[in-house]
Amino acid sequence: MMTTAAPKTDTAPKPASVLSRIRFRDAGTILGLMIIGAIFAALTPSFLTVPNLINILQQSSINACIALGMTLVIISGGIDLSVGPVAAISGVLGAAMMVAGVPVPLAILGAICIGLCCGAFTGALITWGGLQPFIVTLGGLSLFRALALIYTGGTPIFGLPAAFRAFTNGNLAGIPHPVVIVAVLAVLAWILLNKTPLGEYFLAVGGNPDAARVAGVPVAATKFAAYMISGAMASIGALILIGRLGAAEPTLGNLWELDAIAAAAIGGASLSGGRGSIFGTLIGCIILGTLRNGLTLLNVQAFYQLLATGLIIIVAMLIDRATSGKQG
Amino acid sequence: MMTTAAPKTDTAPKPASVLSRIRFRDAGTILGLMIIGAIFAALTPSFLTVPNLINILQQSSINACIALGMTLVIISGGIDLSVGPVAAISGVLGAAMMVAGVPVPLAILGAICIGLCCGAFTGALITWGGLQPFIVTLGGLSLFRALALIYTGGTPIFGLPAAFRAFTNGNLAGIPHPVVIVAVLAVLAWILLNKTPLGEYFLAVGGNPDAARVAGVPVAATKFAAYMISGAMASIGALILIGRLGAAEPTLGNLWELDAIAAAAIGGASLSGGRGSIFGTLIGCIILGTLRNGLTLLNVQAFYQLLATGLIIIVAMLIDRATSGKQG
Amino acid sequence: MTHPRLSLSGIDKSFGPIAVLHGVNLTVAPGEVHGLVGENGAGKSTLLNILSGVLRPTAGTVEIDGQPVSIASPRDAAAQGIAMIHQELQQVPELTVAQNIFLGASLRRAGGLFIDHAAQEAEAQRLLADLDPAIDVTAPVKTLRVAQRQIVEIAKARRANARIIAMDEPTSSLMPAEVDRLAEVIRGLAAKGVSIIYVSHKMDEIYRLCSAATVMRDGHLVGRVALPETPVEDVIRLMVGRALVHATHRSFATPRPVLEVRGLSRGSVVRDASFTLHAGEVLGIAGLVGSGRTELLRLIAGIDRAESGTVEINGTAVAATPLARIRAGLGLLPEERKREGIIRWRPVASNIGLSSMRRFSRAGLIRKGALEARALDLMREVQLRPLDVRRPIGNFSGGNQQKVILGRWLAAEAEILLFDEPTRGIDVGAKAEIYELIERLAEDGKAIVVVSSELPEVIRVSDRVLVMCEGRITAELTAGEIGEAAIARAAIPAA
Amino acid sequence: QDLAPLNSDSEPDRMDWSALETDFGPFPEPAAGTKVGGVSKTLTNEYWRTLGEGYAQFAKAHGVEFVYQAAQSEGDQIGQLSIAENLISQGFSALLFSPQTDANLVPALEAATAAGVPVVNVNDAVIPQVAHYVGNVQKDNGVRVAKWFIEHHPEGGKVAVIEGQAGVFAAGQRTAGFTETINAAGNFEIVASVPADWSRELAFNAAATILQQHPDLIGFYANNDGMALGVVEAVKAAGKAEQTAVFGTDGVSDAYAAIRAGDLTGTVDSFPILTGEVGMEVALRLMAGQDLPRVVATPQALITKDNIETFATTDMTALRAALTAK
Ligand SMILES: Nc1ncnc2c1ncn2[C@@H]1O[C@H](COP(=O)(O)OP(=O)(O)OP(=O)(O)O)[C@@H](O)[C@H]1O
Ligand SMILES: Nc1ncnc2c1ncn2[C@@H]1O[C@H](COP(=O)(O)OP(=O)(O)OP(=O)(O)O)[C@@H](O)[C@H]1O
Ligand SMILES: [Mg+2]
Ligand SMILES: [Mg+2]
Repeated sequence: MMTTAAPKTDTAPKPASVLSRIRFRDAGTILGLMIIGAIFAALTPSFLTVPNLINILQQSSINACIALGMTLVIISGGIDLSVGPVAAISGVLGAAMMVAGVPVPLAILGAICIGLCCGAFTGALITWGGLQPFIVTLGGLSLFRALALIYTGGTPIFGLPAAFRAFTNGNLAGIPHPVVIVAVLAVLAWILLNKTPLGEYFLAVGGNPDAARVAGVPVAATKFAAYMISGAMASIGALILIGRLGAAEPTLGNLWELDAIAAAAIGGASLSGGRGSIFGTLIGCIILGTLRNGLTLLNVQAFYQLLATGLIIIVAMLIDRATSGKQG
Repeated sequence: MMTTAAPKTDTAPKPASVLSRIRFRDAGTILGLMIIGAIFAALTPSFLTVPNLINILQQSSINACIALGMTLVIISGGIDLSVGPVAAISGVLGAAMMVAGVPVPLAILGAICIGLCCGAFTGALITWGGLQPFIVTLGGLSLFRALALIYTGGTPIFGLPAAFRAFTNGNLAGIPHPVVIVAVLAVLAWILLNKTPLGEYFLAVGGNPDAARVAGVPVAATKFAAYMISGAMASIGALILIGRLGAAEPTLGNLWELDAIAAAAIGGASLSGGRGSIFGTLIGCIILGTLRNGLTLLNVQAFYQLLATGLIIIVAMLIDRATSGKQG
Repeated sequence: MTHPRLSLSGIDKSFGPIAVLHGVNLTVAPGEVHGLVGENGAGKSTLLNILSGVLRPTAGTVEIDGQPVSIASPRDAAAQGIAMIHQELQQVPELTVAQNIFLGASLRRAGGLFIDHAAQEAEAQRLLADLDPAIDVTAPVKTLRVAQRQIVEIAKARRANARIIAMDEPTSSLMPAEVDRLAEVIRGLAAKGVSIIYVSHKMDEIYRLCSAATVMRDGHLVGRVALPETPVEDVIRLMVGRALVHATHRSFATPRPVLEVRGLSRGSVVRDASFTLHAGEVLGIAGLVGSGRTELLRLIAGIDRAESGTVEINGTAVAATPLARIRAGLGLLPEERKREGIIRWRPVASNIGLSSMRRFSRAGLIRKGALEARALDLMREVQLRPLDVRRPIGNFSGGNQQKVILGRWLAAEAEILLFDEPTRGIDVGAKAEIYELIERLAEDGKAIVVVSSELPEVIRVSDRVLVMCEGRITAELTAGEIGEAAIARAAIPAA
Repeated sequence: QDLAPLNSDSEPDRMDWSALETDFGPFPEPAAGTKVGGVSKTLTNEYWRTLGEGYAQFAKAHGVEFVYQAAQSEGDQIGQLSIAENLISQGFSALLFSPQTDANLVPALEAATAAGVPVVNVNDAVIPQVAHYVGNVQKDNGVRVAKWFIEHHPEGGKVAVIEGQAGVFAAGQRTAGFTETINAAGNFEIVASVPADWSRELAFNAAATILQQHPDLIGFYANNDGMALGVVEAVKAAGKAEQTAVFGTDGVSDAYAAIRAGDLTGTVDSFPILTGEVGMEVALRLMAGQDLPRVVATPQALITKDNIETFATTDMTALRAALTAK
């Protein structure tokens, strides 16, 4: 996932002022990560080893996948609480297709389409129905979960094709495929946000929807696109997970939304919209992954892990705020 | 809880235009409740009986308690995801005090103070720390839960004094005490919001923080007050619950935040701040309570209960939106 | 013993590395109406925001009646008897007019426990009586139009019983009659010993009201002039560093119709509006506040939905969405730029390119270089200050933000431009530039509608003037007929 | 080698816990420095904490180093997987998993198998590919309660089920066991079977509503003890304590207390400490190279006022004796 740092620094033909501002903004998040990393490295020797660092990236990859979509939704001024259940339903249906003998690439496409459809459903209610994103996706949270449970009768789907599993569990030059996939998605998301009109529209719609409308930005379509993308990312996250697990459970994706939102926020996204960074979000995911990894290595008891998670979310935000200066 | 309708309609010396607008706004929520009620009444005869209606009020009372505080926070432009764990920690500590022999009224005060302190903690980080409410209270969600678990070691506290339990399980002219308590709190909240400077500050700070600041509204103190109130309401909710259950569990209050936010949103609060109604929130709570009650009466299977919950949240919002016309 | 009422000295202000005020001094005597003038971005609002506690100075002192005071917050300012009318309206949309007027200083009853809504409403009514008695003090502010909201701000400043009132462009959306009423109010306040700092780009108002003025340029104090002794040319030269030449109106109208509006109606706000706009033509729309001009433009731009009527562009009917109308070549410069114009966290270049993303992208990717180059060209032309297209637009002064929004439509190469109060909050120098720009655009064959509450402006730029009254177009004045008297006659509703 | 997907309730390659010593000889003492890791479902539930005590107790008695970790909350599936993976990377000699779901620990199981680390799936959710499972038969839980009703209420009547979280294996199995058995009796009616998501509060509310609707209800079966204790309060509040029996599952200490107090009719105890001990013993025997059957079944018993004193003991030797005596 670290690879995504590259485009930010070398392809941006941006002027010093903006670039330094962005760098400065993300610098706070990176500083937070470094402090956490340094503490763990000092406390346990097994932390700072290559396999463990790869392990952290691997463990952060699903959250990163979800958080990328979430970041776009948040930037466009919304929120998507339904990512977990969307992941569940697309994972379950994707798995069912594979088990039924649908060729793997087709089943993957099918699963992503289901994610897109779920995103389209919530997106349509939000944009054309004019409802509040929080409450629509809260409804979606129950709705999609229920559909996944009803479809499977509550039992997991086993027996995914070996080829599919081999792919998700494979490596590219020692880097696990999920990490590679998410890195590619992150680069795409970065390009989308920073280099394409749609990205500009996300920022405009989240920053000032009225002004965006007057300026001729297709506000509804833009928001709609954000939820669709979030739905698709949720299904990709689900595919990675079911590939790793070898099974698709209707309960998968529980609480994913909170981790994804936390990662985006730690990475500097403003929950009131209009601001956020792909790179920051990735760092946010890695911070959360590092935290979990380090606390386990230190054999910290579950209750204290929970305590540490709560504290570190707050401390990361404080560091970030202290370094970035401006209002949250 | 119905009693709170009274102040809204008869004491408001407001002009016809504003009054009719408010009534109209809440009318959508009431319509939603009536439709849901009518459906259940048609499907099961035991729904529309006095004991069952009281039952619904009773079962909605804890959520209503939390949702009242949440409404004030939302109106002031924030959100409080930490209500459940705040309830847990104040409930657990309150119970521990009672079990240790602290006189019941003192223990109640103590529990409420703990709620206030938790609210003060998140409130301070949000106002003076300048952090985003969503992420601070998300951190608080882990933090307070962890504290409650660590304090109790994960085991519930039993053996609450009989006097305390008798009070929470008592009746006033057939109306359960929790309902009476929440009705009183709702009237107080209504007065606070509509009649006092602080209430106006909530609306102003949520509606336009810049304008509020320029007008000399103590913005920080106002937000701070909202989180303190929310914390106190969470602890009152916890006290009602532990009184009814006879035990204080460190895991109590799980997902309360979602119910409370849903109730406030169904009741017309805007999650971008500046708008919301105490009366609407109460109706929102009753809608959610009715839903759960009706589905249980109909013995709907678990998966379909989840489905119905998701659908009805969305449908309630759509009805509300269709009747209230203006933007969500 | 003769201390000035207010004395600001050596005020410096920086936003991070950007210094915007450099050792500014300002003194105002009791009962004086003191002008504060300067180009867009000169630092007027910043100075007043420091006075009213919204911003804190980097250096400098404030003295009131010879006593140094510390103003750390708007509350402190209020406690010192300082009130301010902000350039950008600072109101809470959901609260009523009365609540907004008394926000932060509500009238109480029951020992201070409750707000006395009835008393506030009565008092608000009284405060508004000589400004605009038609405003319903119990209506939420969001239902008011800009002009009415500005009047509410004035009432709010009066409410405070302040010793010092700073007014940052209080008349930018007011009609002459309302400006007259405000002038009366200001004179009354001054007579009672209240000191007033008056910021405006309208030189006639400054001359009418002020006994002296402080002139700023680029954050520096460049002079203090006595009025009305100092000729206006001298003041302008101080402001812009050069003299302005007065140009007369030139027409480039052609007979080719580009925009046909037929029977456009929306409730009682716009009723059966029809007109034709030609290439190269500048069509002024005049009218009293609330006459429906803004709404007419919004209907034409597709932002609000018309109940009946059609809009044809170049002979074809166009769907009533902003996007479709923009694609057909239309552009609207909105009246409320903060709410409907700017995306404040985004850089100037992004704000400029927002409506012409297609033009600036290739193969789905934005050509940032081309966009920034174009933005820089456009902004150099309108003299954006500071000329940095990578800075977030929120960090620019009000007038400069307006120039950026203008640039948006120039970049989009809109054929039909709808300007709603195009020079609202724009300084005299830039105003002349914008008039020239409008002329140049007309010369290029663009068709332009200019809605303005400043009659001289309408007369200066228009080839033809429509006058609106209560939602209807009540008069069409062509070249020879355009004049203040003729416009006023058609604008005032028949009793 | 590919194992057939495990069904812990019906796997033929099974043995009873009590036969370990008789079939495989006395416990082989592990080598010094043996490290065993346990991954629990959650520590917010007494059942899982107690299971961990069983592990630790047995490990301590035999000089084995033991680390017990849990997900931060019930339902945190990926978090639990991360924990399991992190433990594997630390080089434990054997691992004890109690997965959140049937699938969420599969990659960890595969990684451990690849590294030659034996994994024992202890209770509740069942990883289909797992080579060794220690635990009780979930379905049997509900069956035992149903049998109690059939025995004590030969005339039949109305009963209700308070289910755990929708979609969770144990909840589904327990409910199915109860439902199938009691329906087979013919004269009982399950008037309600509704979810309360393991929450005492929701169970209370659901029970109150059900009692309102069916005042002649003769009993509740709740999928765990927390919910059962919520139901007890609702039954007491409705004044039906005499008429309505309430059963829970797990046998946590509060349930024992409530049975003694006469509030709770009974609970199906699956003896978490003993289960933990057996789990640890199986793991250590596997390390010693013993070829144990795939499933080692642990005991459970319906605890009521009648037999509570037999089972309410922290002395494992006594408990083992009591259980094997039967
Ligand atoms: N938050 C900020 N960060 C950086 N620069 C700022 C900020 N706010 C204002 N400025 C700069 O300060 C300068 C002075 O702005 P100010 O608003 O005081 O001008 P003004 O004289 O009121 O102009 P106008 O007539 O256009 O309202 C401008 O150059 C502006 O770009
Ligand atoms: N949000 C609103 N709600 C209700 N009525 C409105 C609203 N906005 C405008 N109006 C009404 O529409 C009419 C026309 O307003 P509009 O703003 O178009 O006039 P205008 O001539 O442009 O005035 P201004 O100088 O204030 O911009 C007014 O009578 C006003 O009462
Ligand atoms: Mg200004
Ligand atoms: Mg207008």
